[in-house]
Amino acid sequence: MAVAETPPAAPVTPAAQATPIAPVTQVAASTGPLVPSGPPRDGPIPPIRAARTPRTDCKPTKAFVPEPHLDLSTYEADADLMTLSLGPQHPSTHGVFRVVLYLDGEQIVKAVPYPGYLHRGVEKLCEKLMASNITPIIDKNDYVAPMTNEQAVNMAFESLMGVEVPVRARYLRTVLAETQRVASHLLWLGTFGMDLGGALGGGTSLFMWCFRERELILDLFENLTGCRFHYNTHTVGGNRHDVPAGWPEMLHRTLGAIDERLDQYLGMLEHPIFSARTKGVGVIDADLALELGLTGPLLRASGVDHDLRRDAPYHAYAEVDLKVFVEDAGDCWARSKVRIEEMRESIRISRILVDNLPPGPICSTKPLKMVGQHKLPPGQVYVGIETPRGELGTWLIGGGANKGSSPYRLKIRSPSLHACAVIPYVLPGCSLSDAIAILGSLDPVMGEVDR
Amino acid sequence: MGYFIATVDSLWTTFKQALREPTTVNYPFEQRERAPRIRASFALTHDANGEENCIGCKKCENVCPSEVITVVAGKRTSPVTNKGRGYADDFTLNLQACIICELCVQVCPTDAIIMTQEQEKPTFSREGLTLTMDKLYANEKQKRWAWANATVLWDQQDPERGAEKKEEPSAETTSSEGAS
Amino acid sequence: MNEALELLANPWIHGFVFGAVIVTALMSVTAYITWFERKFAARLHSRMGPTMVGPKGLLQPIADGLKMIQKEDIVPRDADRLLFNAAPAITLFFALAVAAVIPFSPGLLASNLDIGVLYALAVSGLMGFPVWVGAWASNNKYALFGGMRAVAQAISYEIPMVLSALVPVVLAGSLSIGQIVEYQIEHGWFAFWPPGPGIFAFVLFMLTALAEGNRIPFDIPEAESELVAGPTTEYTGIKFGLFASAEYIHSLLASALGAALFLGGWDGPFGIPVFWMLLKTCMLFVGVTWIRWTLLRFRSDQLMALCWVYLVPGALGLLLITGLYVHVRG
Amino acid sequence: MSAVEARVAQLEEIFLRFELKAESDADNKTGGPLVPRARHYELAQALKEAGWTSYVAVVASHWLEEKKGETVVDVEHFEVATALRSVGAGTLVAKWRVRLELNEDIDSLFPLFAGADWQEREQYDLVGVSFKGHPDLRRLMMPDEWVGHPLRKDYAIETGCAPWR
Repeated sequence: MAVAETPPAAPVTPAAQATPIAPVTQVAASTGPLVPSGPPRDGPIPPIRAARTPRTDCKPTKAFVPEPHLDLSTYEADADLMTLSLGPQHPSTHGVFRVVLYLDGEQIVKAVPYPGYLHRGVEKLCEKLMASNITPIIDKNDYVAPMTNEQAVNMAFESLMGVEVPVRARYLRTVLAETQRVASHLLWLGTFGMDLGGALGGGTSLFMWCFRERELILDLFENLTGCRFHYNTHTVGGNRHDVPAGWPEMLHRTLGAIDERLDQYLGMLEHPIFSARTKGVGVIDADLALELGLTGPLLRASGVDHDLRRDAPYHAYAEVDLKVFVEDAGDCWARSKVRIEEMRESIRISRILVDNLPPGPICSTKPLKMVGQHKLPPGQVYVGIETPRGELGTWLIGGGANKGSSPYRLKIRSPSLHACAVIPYVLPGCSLSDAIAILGSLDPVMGEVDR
Repeated sequence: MGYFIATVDSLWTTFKQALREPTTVNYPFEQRERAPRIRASFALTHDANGEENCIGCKKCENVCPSEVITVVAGKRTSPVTNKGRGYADDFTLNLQACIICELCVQVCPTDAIIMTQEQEKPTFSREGLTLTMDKLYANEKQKRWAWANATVLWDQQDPERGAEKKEEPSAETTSSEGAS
Repeated sequence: MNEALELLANPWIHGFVFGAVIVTALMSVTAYITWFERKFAARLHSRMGPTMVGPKGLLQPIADGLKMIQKEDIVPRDADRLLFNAAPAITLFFALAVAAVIPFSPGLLASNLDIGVLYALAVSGLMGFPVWVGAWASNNKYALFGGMRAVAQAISYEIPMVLSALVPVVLAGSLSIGQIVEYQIEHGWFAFWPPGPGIFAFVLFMLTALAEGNRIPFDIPEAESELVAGPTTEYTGIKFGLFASAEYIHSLLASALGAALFLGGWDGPFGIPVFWMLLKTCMLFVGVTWIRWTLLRFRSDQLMALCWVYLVPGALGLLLITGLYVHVRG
Repeated sequence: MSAVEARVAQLEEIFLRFELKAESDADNKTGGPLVPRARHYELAQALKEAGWTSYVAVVASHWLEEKKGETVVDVEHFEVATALRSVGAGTLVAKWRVRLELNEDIDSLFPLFAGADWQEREQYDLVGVSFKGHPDLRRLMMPDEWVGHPLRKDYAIETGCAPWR
């Protein structure tokens, strides 16, 4: 066994990582921590699914069958496991994310993810910001699809304040969300190719082409909002920027060109090497996907026919006939397939809706003139929308001590968090190369995971 | 055999791509055409009489999500109208933390702060990215203005805006290269 | 003049002079190959590639070299210093040593060995080991993975490579590359004549050469997206540069070997022989580069399966057919 | 009866079974009915069996002591809201809240939904609510050595800290 000959390097256990750092925080005036901060981190890492036995004090449910290799104890006896810290700085973790892999040769025995490297305290920050100011901050959460972030949080505000969105704004939002979906999936396709083909190889070709097309969509957004990214174009009650003259034609040109060129790139994806690397790799079955709260393309690739755009229509989705693509395999190939088909569908919908853009106002509230103009009533709402990565929910609590226009508590339910939570379940049993392919196919955005 | 055919097919695809002209430009020497709505840097404006528009109301300072604007308000007699009015004695905007959200432009009651299409040059010092009042007024003369000011934005978001609205003539889209 | 020629007839002096010429030429060609590859890839990507240093970025390789020399030379604290420092030099040495027996034209070769094919394959096969030594000495887990993969790949793909290179040897009845080329000039290129085993052996040889040179789709030892930079993860500056240029030289010489063994070497309709040899080498190298910037990467187990399940039996079969053909021909 | 209406009726029926006021949440924006702490797990289980199979979110919020003049209206407490979703046509979010006094903990939904793992860790980390039965209750976002729970209302946003490395 090749790996058994490893020089006796210090194992990268989390306990070894936690070097003593002088506490630099001051405790805020509080009653002290409710519970000690977690179990002690010395010694072996507790197995992930140890406590998943049915409880005795209530009716047992169908217990999820734990993967046998998740339990490290069977391995410790006969094999020296090698720990490999994948990340926080690694080309394929799509941001700063760390997975500690326990490897037997190249086989992964156990994977322990450690998110949190990109935690910026957005939720805490939002408690101090006015409703109008949250939009540009929330943009930075999912920095691959900022448009849908804005929509999610603004829809929560509208729901809590009881504001109706004018029909033109609803159509415009739909168009923006769908074009953003194309841009986001294009970026995924490029980075997925790079994960499979390396930074110096065919993957990069795909990556560059996808970026080239994505730039066209960013041009579209730039013409509408003035920014290529982080648009701040949504506000409570509608949009801030109306469509300029010639924009629908530009959208038709751009999306038409992308639609045409997609075929070429997909031809490259039909190469047998791509199928060999993705088929049967990282299978997530429907039960696990549902239980883990996976949404969006990940859930649909596992054979669950669920799409908020069709099942709980918001924006103007009720007015279009949306086709939802479902694959049964649940592997990387199925996830790729679902995303690619979604791109085509999004292009189709956008082109239909932009032609039928109704006239009228784009905002139903008075334009922001005063600081703190939008007052939040007390109450709690949850609004979930279908972003390129899945259900992005906003749980908004108004009122409380923050009487005025700041939310009392704002919680972002991010789809990428759940996508990353799947890692301990699918990585064991794969090889290191597969792990990269799986990470790429999950398409997490770390800004959204850590917030 | 499938591998062989697929490989030849892929090679053909890459070859077709190689025949295209590069879409990138040699950036510092050439620049792509930017949209008229592009917002990059800031400027403070004067009105028709050559008087400063800013009245020092501090709305932009209060609305700024990243708190980069500092306004020192003052009251003086206007040399044009000979009436007392508010002025900004000092106005600084720290671009290092600015997130270009356009909210300061949105709330300005006198269209005083606007955004420009050209961004600031990179500098070697932190001070270089702090827009002082002098720099902001210089930007008004030197840089092309962006499309939006508060009046335009308020007009766009007017809830009463009817079906007979007229299109903004300045808001033509730039042709996107490669898309045509 | 005559004395100088007599001096050259001494194999030691001959080897030294021609060796120096070829090594110098190779190093500078390698530098410009990187420029070519960057421009080529940029073209495939709709980019412009290097433009800033010199006209069309032509001085970019020189700038790259200067940059690498300037960079801080970092040796990890827990590394085995001796092996860590020696590995890049040994790798480059093995890569250059192959050049000794490649005939660029009837006279232009450092050493006309009788067992040229054997020597070239053996030395290029050795290249995997100093890479592994460097990876081991880095004391880095990613480097270790890369080194292990490199060795596994080098050992596996050596076999089909040797077997496919044996096809022209059997056809020509000689192990000397020069004699193989001369046989082809008389009887036609092995890639096309005799029809059948030659072309397959040629494809097989180039395929294995891709794998030996760690080129996509077989670049699992380096696999940037998985192993950061594989065996060279801990290397900086000019040491990394030595590894990189060794890899380029290896690919280039594999192309040259392919040209000599299967495409008739310096054989051409007119003009100077060395031109044809270089043209064929460059054409093969463009092909290798083109494949690199087109395909995705195999997984390591798939790579091994491809080698042992398809390539080795295939190469053996080819050799058998070739032997039968030669036997029948008499 | 459309798919959504069927789901709403089903949800009302389950809530009634738990002696909760069935309320259509779209109108009064309360974040769902208040459930006694002891029946939290049971309700989640009943909902899961009835088809609310997708785990959405758990939100813990910290409420400070509330005073009206001199009289204390409400003591300092936590509120943990949970949301589950039924998948497919007529998808509906089932939400309910649990009120926790300062020293109480709440049953973890991890045995029912694996997705609760990270969500509960996050809430434990940021708000400081303890989840009983969670196998691996560690901090998720903040470093392990961090002191305090940032999303509590008494944790000032200006709380100083040196650059973390």
